[in-house]
Amino acid sequence: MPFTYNTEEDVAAMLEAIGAASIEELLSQVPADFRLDRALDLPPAMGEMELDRHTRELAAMNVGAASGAVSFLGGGVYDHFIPSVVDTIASRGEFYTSYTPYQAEVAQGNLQAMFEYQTLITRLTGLDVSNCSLYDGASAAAEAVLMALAAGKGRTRVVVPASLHPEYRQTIETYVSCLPGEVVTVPAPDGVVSLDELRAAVDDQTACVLLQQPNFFGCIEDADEATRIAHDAGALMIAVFDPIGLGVLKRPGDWVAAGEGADIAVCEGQSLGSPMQYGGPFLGVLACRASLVRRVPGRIVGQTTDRRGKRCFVLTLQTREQHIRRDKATSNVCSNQGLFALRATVYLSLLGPEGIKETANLCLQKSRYLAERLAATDRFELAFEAPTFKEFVVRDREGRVDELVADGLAAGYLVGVPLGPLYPDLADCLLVAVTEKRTRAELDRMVAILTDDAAASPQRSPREPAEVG
Amino acid sequence: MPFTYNTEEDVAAMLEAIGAASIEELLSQVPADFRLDRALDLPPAMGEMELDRHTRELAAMNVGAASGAVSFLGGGVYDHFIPSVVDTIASRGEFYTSYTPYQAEVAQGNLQAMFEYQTLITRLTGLDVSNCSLYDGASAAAEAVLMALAAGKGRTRVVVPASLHPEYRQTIETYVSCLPGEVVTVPAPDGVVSLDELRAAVDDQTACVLLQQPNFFGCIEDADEATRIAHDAGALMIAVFDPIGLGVLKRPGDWVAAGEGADIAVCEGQSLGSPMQYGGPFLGVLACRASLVRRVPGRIVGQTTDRRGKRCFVLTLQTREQHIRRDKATSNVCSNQGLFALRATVYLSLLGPEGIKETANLCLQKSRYLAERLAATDRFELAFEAPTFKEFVVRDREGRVDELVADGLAAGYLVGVPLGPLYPDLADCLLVAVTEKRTRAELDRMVAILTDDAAASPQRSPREPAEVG
Amino acid sequence: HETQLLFDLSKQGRRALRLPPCDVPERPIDGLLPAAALAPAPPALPELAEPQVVRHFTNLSTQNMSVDTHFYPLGSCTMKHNPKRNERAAALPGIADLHPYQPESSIQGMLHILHEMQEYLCEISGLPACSLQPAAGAHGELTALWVAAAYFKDQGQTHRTKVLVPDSAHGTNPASAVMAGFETVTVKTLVSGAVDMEDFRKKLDDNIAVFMITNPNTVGIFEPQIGEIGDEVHARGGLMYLDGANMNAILGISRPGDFGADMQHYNPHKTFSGPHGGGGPGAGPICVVEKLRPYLPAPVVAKRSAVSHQHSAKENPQSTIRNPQYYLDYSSSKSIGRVRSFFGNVGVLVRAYCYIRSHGPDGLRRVSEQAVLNANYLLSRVKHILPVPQGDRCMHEFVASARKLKTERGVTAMDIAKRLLDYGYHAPTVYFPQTVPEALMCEPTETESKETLDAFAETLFRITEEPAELLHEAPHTTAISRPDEVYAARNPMLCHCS
Amino acid sequence: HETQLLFDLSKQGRRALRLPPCDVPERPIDGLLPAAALAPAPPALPELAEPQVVRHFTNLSTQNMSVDTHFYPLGSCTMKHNPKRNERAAALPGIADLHPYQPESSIQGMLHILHEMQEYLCEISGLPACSLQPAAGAHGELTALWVAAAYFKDQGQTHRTKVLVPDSAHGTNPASAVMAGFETVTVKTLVSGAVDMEDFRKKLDDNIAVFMITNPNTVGIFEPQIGEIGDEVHARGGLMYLDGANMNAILGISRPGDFGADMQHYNPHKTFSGPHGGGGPGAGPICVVEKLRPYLPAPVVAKRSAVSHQHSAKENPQSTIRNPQYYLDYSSSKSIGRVRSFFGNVGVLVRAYCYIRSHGPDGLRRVSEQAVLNANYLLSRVKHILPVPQGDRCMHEFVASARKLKTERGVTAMDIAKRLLDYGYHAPTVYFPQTVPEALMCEPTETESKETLDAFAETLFRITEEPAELLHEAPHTTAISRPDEVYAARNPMLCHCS
Repeated sequence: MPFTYNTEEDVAAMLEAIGAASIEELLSQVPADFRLDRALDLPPAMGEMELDRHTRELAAMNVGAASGAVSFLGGGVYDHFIPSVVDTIASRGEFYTSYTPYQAEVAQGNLQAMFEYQTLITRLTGLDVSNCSLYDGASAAAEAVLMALAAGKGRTRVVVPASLHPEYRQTIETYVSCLPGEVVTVPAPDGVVSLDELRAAVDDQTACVLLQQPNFFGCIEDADEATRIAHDAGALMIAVFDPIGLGVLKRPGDWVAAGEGADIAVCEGQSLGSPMQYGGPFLGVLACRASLVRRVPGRIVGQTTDRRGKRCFVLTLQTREQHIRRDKATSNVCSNQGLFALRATVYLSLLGPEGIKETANLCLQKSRYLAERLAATDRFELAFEAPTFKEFVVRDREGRVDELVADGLAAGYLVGVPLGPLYPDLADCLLVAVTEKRTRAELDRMVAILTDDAAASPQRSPREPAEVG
Repeated sequence: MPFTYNTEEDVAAMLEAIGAASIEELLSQVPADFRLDRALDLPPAMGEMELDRHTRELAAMNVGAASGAVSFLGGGVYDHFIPSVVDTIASRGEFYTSYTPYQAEVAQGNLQAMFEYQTLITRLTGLDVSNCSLYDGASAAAEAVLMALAAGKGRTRVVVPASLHPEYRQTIETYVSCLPGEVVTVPAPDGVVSLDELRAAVDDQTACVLLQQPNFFGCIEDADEATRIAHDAGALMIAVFDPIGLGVLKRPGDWVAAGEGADIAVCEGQSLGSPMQYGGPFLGVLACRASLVRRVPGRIVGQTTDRRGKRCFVLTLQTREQHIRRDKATSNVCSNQGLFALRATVYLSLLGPEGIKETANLCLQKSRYLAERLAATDRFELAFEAPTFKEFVVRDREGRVDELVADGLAAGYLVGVPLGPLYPDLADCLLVAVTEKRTRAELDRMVAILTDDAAASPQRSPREPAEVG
Repeated sequence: HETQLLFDLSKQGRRALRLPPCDVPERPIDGLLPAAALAPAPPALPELAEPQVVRHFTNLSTQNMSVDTHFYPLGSCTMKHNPKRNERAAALPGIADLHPYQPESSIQGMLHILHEMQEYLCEISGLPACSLQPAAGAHGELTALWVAAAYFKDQGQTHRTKVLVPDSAHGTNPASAVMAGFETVTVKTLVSGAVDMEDFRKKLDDNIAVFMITNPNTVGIFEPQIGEIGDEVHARGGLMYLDGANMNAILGISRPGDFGADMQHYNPHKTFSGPHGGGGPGAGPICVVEKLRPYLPAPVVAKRSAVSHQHSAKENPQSTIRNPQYYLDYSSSKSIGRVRSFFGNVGVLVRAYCYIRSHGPDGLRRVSEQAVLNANYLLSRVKHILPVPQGDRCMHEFVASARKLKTERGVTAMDIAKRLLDYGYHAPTVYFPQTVPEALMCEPTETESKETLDAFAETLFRITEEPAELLHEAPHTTAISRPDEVYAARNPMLCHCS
Repeated sequence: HETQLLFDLSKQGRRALRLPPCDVPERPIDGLLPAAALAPAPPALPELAEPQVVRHFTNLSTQNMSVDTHFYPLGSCTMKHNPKRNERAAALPGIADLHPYQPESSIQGMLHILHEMQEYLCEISGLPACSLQPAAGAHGELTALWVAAAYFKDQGQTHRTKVLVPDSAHGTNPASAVMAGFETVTVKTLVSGAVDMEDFRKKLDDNIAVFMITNPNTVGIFEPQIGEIGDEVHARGGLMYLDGANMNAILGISRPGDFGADMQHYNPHKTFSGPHGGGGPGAGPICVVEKLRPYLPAPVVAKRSAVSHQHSAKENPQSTIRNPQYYLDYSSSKSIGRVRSFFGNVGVLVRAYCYIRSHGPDGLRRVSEQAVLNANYLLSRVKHILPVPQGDRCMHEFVASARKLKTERGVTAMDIAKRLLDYGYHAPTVYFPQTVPEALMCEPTETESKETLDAFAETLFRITEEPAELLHEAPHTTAISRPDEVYAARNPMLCHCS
């Protein structure tokens, strides 16, 4: 028992102090009927050395973006570069083994970092208020919808475009499923939402309109017009954004014009310095206008002063929360993703305005280079005409998407997300993402793999160095 | 320039304050003749992302003990298990980015850890005094020899057995090369030093005798008798030990009998929680009897009290050192291996008496199992009869050692150290080490690889899991 | 000396990260993207050098108390040691770098971990079906209630609108019930912490959907009438939900499925040592009875072979690995759908997997035994100083009360909590549960020593002897003194204005 | 509240590490090893639980000042930022897990790094041959002196017994000279820090072996007569050794080989940002002129192809990698032999490699420029508070003097140093070099900001205005007050007695 302290002598002394004959006696509180009369059916204990070997063996059975593969996978989770400083800070025990800062006097580290996080998010989004984070992008979107329904005073309609991440749409549907509310999906036949159909779908019962920019297909939406449509109907505009995209794209709060844009903005913050971890834990970002602050779910940190007049930070506006308000709370969300909000804070501190712009530009330039190279082949065409930011949908004229994925894997390339399972009418399409990490050599090799043109690029395994001198 | 702060405006303001027109003006202190009139011929700068890719590519060109190979290499550096807590502590910035604790008030962390280290080393060795560490085992052995020469009041003879690590012998020779002193090597024809020849070599001019236990071949020496021979001649006994071996073997200070053993004990501390790192940096351990304390090279930490009477720790006995005594110092050693002494301290804290005993026992049992399995084959025999601890010398009756090494590597096994380059008459021998990390399956597979008996064990690549359920 | 904000440290022109030059032909951004979509300038992030970022956050970190540095008896949060081996495993390439949309054949090791976790959690709970997807305990509650709602709807029992919740329950219980469309009914508890059976029976009717119970409950008592409660809920056609926040008390000792629970969540960041991360992330996997299985969120991890799930932990591991056989199963048409994106909080689950594998069946049971021993020992040391209304026994935690001290000397639970900080202890949870006046809820966990518990109890005693004035002003030695929370709430300053 | 020692925390029966059971047939130890060799019991290590070990050392760490947390202007130590990217690279599998006796074909990536490091260091020093083996700066000095001794012996010039060392040199210089069998002769320096040419010429004779010079010297001055010194040493048949501790001032600006040095060491943990590790490890690679190459320790890393070493950094990298061509060269029969075990302090060299690759030629030069700028700026801010005898200009560091303050108010350099700790600054190096009375040697490095330098200078000013009594008693806010060093030396207590 490497993690417990009590020796046999300790146990005896403690039992004596308690006045119990045995630990068994202490457990007699549990009615005999409900005592498990056997050992749990679990594999036997492993020491650290065995565990280390075991987990390394399991890890070696996977092929990951840093462990042997070149990744073009996106769809909401991206292989962006994580600077070493992010890991250094997030692995400080004082951060990751602390908990919710209920005792502000011994939690200023976390509280100040969360205040800085909130500030960074407001600057990223152009909105007034950010909370301390939610579970992930999808649940943040769903919480934003619940905010809008609550603010909508009886409005029950939630309008989502088909170009919103399908898993976000599904999550919103689940969240609304037991409440008064209906989710209406507006088609996006050309890879962007149809503005005419959007206009038709939005009515005076509409609580909110969602728009993802760039959308799930990587395409740039007409966010200004969509926002006007929502606002004209008295509905709230909920933006789903790509935080890296804001290196070049307009901030949600500035859609239409500064201060006239989205009312709530949410995103998946994984791109901001968090590993992909097969899908989580991630970082649900949520920001909104000041007028909605009392409806915000989750924790919020505020600045105040201590008894000596020193600036400090505390959890605030807690009357929104369930540990005070119980069934009247704005949400049941109790924890936050503190460690991943911290990672995002460190990441954005390292990037700065020029760094985020350059990162965004590299994603843009490289993804467009690959898109155009693929579109120039006989086998592929771009599925949509709309301009894209860092990912795009490519159509395999031969319709053999699964084969492409398998061939790619054999060559050490994760070539993209097949869209069939998510959009049956795009079963011949692949969603391809390109981050700043991809080199031109990898892009060229990707074209060769997808076109089965081994001659187009030298056959190299991805572990061989592209440049070493 | 990610690591510097000064913006162009800063530079201008600073130059103005200095009263200089340019940085160039500041550099005019350097005579024009000696200014480099071109850029250094070095490859261009890399950003962190490029550096990360570059170093991963270089790393992937190597085959290491944790990156695809099963290691039976020893000879002074061992693939022992490193508990995660060691890395966690040693990666704390407060430890690894601090320096020599000259200001004790803000260095109690390092000073106390070093005091704990010294205490652990005295308990391990059974000696009175430990310094704060030296460069590595070989230079520690050489410094011990210098101590003995200085203490020997004119004695100049240094007696080393052929069974001492050859690189240690060579290092001692270099250290003594420019001083009055001669190094005499005593043969070890049966894998252990010849006691008769040792007796003959030790005379009244002998300053010290060295003995490695277990020795370079992994064999157990008659340390008691060797100590008696040294002491009978009035020479100091210098022990070179394996710290893991002390889980089962007698402490150097206890050779002959408690308090009558080695006068100085040194070892390579890499086994105590430090990665192999292709040979360094490591940890030179040095302990000795109290009577030799003023001759100890390197830093020593002592306990004292502060002005308020609180227990605290400081660098002490500094009059031995070169920053005070300059050319009269006991040694020129100025730094210590603080971070690796810290690793050893954490490692030994985790192990405890039972842990070090179990680790030693696993090395012993497994190495002997492998030795006997190999000796039972037609192709191999053990080179020496003496009992061994965790490594042993095996003779290839076919004399094709290089082939064994190459075949092993192809199968993902680092099968051992060929002895030819170090001992020409053992050119048909391989030094094989077995740590607690090796599993029986790996030992069996090792036998199969060395005997080229593919059928003796299932053909598995080392990355495939041995057990996963 | 005030700690500067990141924004105070910023200076135009500093850079901490250098991106490589673009290695494909570069075109003007406004030629690639529509002008209307473009930002006039990048967002106003601070401009810093790397050393500045490192120093800022390193120094910030030392303003936190944490399990790695202090005793942290925060009741109900199970602040146990976070094994470093788990962190190492979770950071491995091949674990940390997997994308959720990778082909299944490229992630068999990961799916193996997740599949085994489903099995382990089922075995520990005594419930046969599992979803690993919920992102936190509260999310698990909500997911289970959605599952219950879907089940009742499927059964045509839409009249079941009520969720019963004891008044000592975590606030997330009623909040989750409301989000799942139910109305909540509060059930009283006794001084002992047990459910007031009279009140329970009064509130129980045929409209019950779910009774949400925490067992052991938030005062650390194993509900003595849990059997009757389950029977009566079931007799009325309702489901019993077990808030698994306190599972650390009963691992291998008692299983929720055996004492009547139909659903439960786990908090792997509590019970299975996932670190708390300054507020998160956690995870909230749930287990349910067989009849609720079809309603679980999709996907679950399944095995292609026909081997029974219950026994797979004992199979020959070689065969398990050699044929890629794990896959994501989306097949249930009755599933409530998605509750989040992607598969789940896998990073947390990997740590929990390591924890369970590190302990095995005997080790897990010993965890609970030692947690119960430590709590009872601390209770025995504390009850003379601060009365513990629930009595002389507890499971993994107990709630002491400073009511007497407040009446007699005006010293509140908050005063004691704040003064403890001065002595280098994190405070217990205060003012929860609301059923105990001036509550101090202490959960020492199994990863603390008798010496620490003794020193803590002695400090508590010393504090109760200190002048009231000194305590009202506490803490005295921390980076800041008590913050003005009222001002913060009335004048919300939620970000740094540039 | 005293910090407990590990040994105070120990309790019999605790375990932090569980080893696996023996999976080969286990035999009694006394059947495998001779009884006389066996210990009666394992060594008396402390018995602890893992959480205890983590908490103990984590809390210990916070009692240190460090570069990650504080401004650390410790002169002559170059306490610059330690890039985290270097730590990541050095810990990679395939880097950290290599054994020094692996077959060369299995370590071509590592040998590539080491070979390139040899080339880079030669290019930066302007000297053609390199050994990476020495383990620290002092070890590099010693190695170079052994090389010199071997060279002179080979030349039949055994009469060369003298090593000249300026009085302002690091103490390691004379200590190394003695270990290499030389006698040392001290050369005076002027108030400006420059070598006293008159004294130099007086001491220079035909018995000179080596002149060891630090340039820029320890007061931060680039030796104005370095050319003459080198010429005169060479004219007498001696060698000039450059103590490279201060290379941070001249990267890409001036090369020792160009200003007359025949040998030099580097401190990669200073100049190339290898962390200082609380005292080490460092590394001490040396570069030498061509005629000394044969005497370097073996092995060096060589390439099998015949390409000239000088230009390999520009080769086509592909061809370099595709044919395993790096090998360890032991061929020189004149080599002094081994100065340590194995190849060198590779972990430190890998970090230095990363640092050099991160900067490139322009970046390295900028490092030195900014280091010189920062030092001169701080000098300009400090000289009005504490006089700087050397004058108004410096390279990367300068030495201020508290002599006036001591004379007038009894405040010493040590008082100022200790009081700085209270303000959150590590002290400068004090009382070194011994040539400057009440010396405070400040080296800000290039990785600090103008804001930090301004705040430091303001604090120094504030301190000089504070009452002398307050300063004598400083520090006031640190974990301990001034320790009794005299007691420690007179009553050595060097380990904890059980």
